[in-house]
Parts: sequence; C-alpha cells; structure tokens
Amino acid sequence: MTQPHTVLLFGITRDLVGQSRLSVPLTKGSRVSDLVAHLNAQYPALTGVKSILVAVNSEYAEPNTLLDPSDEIALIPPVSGG
Amino acid sequence: MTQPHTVLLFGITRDLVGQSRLSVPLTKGSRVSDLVAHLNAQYPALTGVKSILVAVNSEYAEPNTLLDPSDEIALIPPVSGG
Amino acid sequence: MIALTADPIDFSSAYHYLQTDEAGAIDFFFGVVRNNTQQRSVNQLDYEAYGPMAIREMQKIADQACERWPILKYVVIHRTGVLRIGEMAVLIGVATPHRDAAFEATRYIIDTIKQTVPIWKKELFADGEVWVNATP
Amino acid sequence: MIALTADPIDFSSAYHYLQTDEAGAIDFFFGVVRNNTQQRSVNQLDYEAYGPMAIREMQKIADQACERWPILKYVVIHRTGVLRIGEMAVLIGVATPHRDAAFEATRYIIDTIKQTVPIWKKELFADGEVWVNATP
Repeated sequence: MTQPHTVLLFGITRDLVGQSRLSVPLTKGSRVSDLVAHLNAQYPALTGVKSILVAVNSEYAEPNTLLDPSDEIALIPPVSGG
Repeated sequence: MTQPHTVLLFGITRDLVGQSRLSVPLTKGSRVSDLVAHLNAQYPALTGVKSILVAVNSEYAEPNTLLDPSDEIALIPPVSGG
Repeated sequence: MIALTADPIDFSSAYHYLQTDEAGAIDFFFGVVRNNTQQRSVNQLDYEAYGPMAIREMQKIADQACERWPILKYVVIHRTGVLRIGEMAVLIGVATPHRDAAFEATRYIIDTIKQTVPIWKKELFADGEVWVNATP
Repeated sequence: MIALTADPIDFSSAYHYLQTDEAGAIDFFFGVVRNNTQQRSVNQLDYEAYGPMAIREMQKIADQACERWPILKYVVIHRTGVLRIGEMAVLIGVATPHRDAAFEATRYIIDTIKQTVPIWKKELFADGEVWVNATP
C-alpha cells in the first residue's frame, strides 16, 4: 500500500517534469533515496541534472531520511542565486 | 645668504607650531633633511610627533630631495584618514 | 534583516537600517545583472526561489556570520522574478565596529548564499534560455 | 571618480555612477564615525586634508587598483570637516564583472588610503581632543 507524498519542483526540475508539484506514491517507511529512485525512473530527464538534493520541511535531508506524507518535500537542483 | 621657503602645516604640526604656513629661511642647495633639522630646532615640540614626512609639490619627498624657493613644501604628520 | 522580494531592492533604506552609533565600518555587496556570461549576450535573468526555505537558509548564514564576527547589524535581500541588465539581484550589508570584520562577513555571506540557498536563475538570451549551473 | 568634499556624501549618486552593463558585482565600503575609540566616548571627528595632494594620492591608489583588477568603474569620496556620530567619512565603491575583484579592490583602496593619503582626523571627546595616531 502506498501513500501520496507531495513534492515541490523548482527551476530546471520543474521545467523537465512540466509541473511545479507532484503527488508521488511511496510505501510507508520510504526514504529520500527511494523517492529519488522513483522520480528518476518516472522522469528519466531528471538524471541529466548535475545534482539534485532533497529538502524535507525546508531543511536539506540525507538520502536515508524517512519520509512522511505530512512532510513538505522539495527537489533542490543546483542553486544559482546571488 | 638664505632664501624664504614656504611650508604648509596640517593637523598636529599646525597645532604645535600655531600657524598653518611658515616662511623658513634656507640656504641655497638645502635639502628636505636640512628643513626638518631647522624646524626641529626652532619648534622642539615637533620632535614629539610620531613621524613627520615632507611633501614637495604634492609628492612625498626623500630626505635628500633638493628644495627650491618656488616649491610648495608641506609637513605630513602621520595620516589618519578613512 | 533577511528578505526575499519581487520588488526592486531599496539600498537607501538598507543603509539607514544598518546605521548604529557603534558602527565604524559598513560593507555592502550588490550582485547586479550584467549583460553577458561566457561570451553570450544576456537580455535578462529570471530568479526563482523556494521562498520559506530560502529565507531559512539565509537566516542560518547570517546567524553563522554573527557567531564569527562582531556584527552590529546586517541586511540580506534577494530579489526574485525577471530582472533586466543593471538591476540589483542581491544586496548584502554588514555594519561592524572595524572594517576587517565588515569585509570578511559580507564576503562570507554572499559566498555561502551562492552555495546553499534554494534560489535559481535562468539566463534569457536572444536565442534561448538556460538554468545556470543546472547541467554538466 | 575621486572627490574630497565638505558636504555629506551622497551614496545614492555614487551607486548610480557605478552602474554599467558589464558590472556583475559592486562592493561599497563606508567608513562611519562611531561613538567610541579605545573605550573613550567620541562626540565628533574633525577631518582635515591637504587637498591637492590628497586628491593626487587617492588617484594614484585608484590607478594602482585599476592595474591589478578588472575595474569597470570606481568612486572614492572622502569627507572633510566636523562629522558627527553616524556620518559617513569615506565611501569607496568598485564595480567589476565578478565579485572577487570588487571585494579585493575595495579593500585595497581603503587600506592604502589609510596609509598614504594626507588626511588627518582629530577626535573630539567630552574632555579634550587628540589627533589620531600622531603621537607615540
């Protein structure tokens, strides 16, 4: 059984996916690395991005961070502010 | 025979001498070091300043720079701009 | 003060905000949209931010700077949206008693912003567009 | 642009002067009158300059900076006369394509100004006055 997880997209990742927000079905106990694998499989264009980090509730997360459906999850492609 | 040389004073040197401009009699062929010796003798308080450089025509001069009565000479106590 | 804004950055109010009687030095850095990058002619830049996280990351950087240097006041403002050449994309201002700390802290803040804050810029050329730094 | 002025420094016009399409980075340094020095409470500062030579020395420093860094535009303004706490005594602004040069050149200019430009400041305390750095 999967649960929907909301993922926010910005910059190049939004352009490649064509949406600024995705609902990603993940099984309970999924981690950041599972989300990334899921998205890379579903949107192979994402693998062309130099690097993609994941933020959970506005903080950079580790690959093994556990995800909860209530989390605000965001993909963070290479930043270029300033 | 001496010639009058005009010397401009600023900051602490002006306060110590009590004038912003001096006419200093120097013999022909006098150098910056001669001027300094003359002023130190006449105004001993100047020797209490940390260091005094001499500018000739708005450029820092060396002790052996020759002085001419037409030069604009200035004493430069330690600067503290900024 | 930390801000993200879609409006032009008002550096005059930033300057007044920084003033304090103990300040002997104020350093300001302005990142400005310039007309070219790697020999290509830029028309404008489009800045996008993940707002809440960007604010949070900028605040962390400012807090780190305040731990390392005796900062009296600081201001960090980043612009979002489409900017034309000459417009200010980012303003960093730091007031300290002496100048070494002002220079070092300002530089630390802008350098770190460019590494960690979730803001992205797209360069718009006459013949296309590209997300800066996004692809190898 | 190099200037000595008895009037308040207008940093807004300095900023506009620095703008140029090739500039990606602008660094500004402001030296401000602060309310204390070595634990003593300062009321105001009195800046005196040997004007023609001060302009010349500031121009030399700016020229040296332009040789060392790719400076697009610069502005160096030093105030003279009696300044109260919070007033700006000196403004340095440098516009360059990239930020490293802007920071380095600005710092070089202010550091060197403090070493060679014939400007003197007197600190006015509640109980006296002293020419800064003049006596051992």
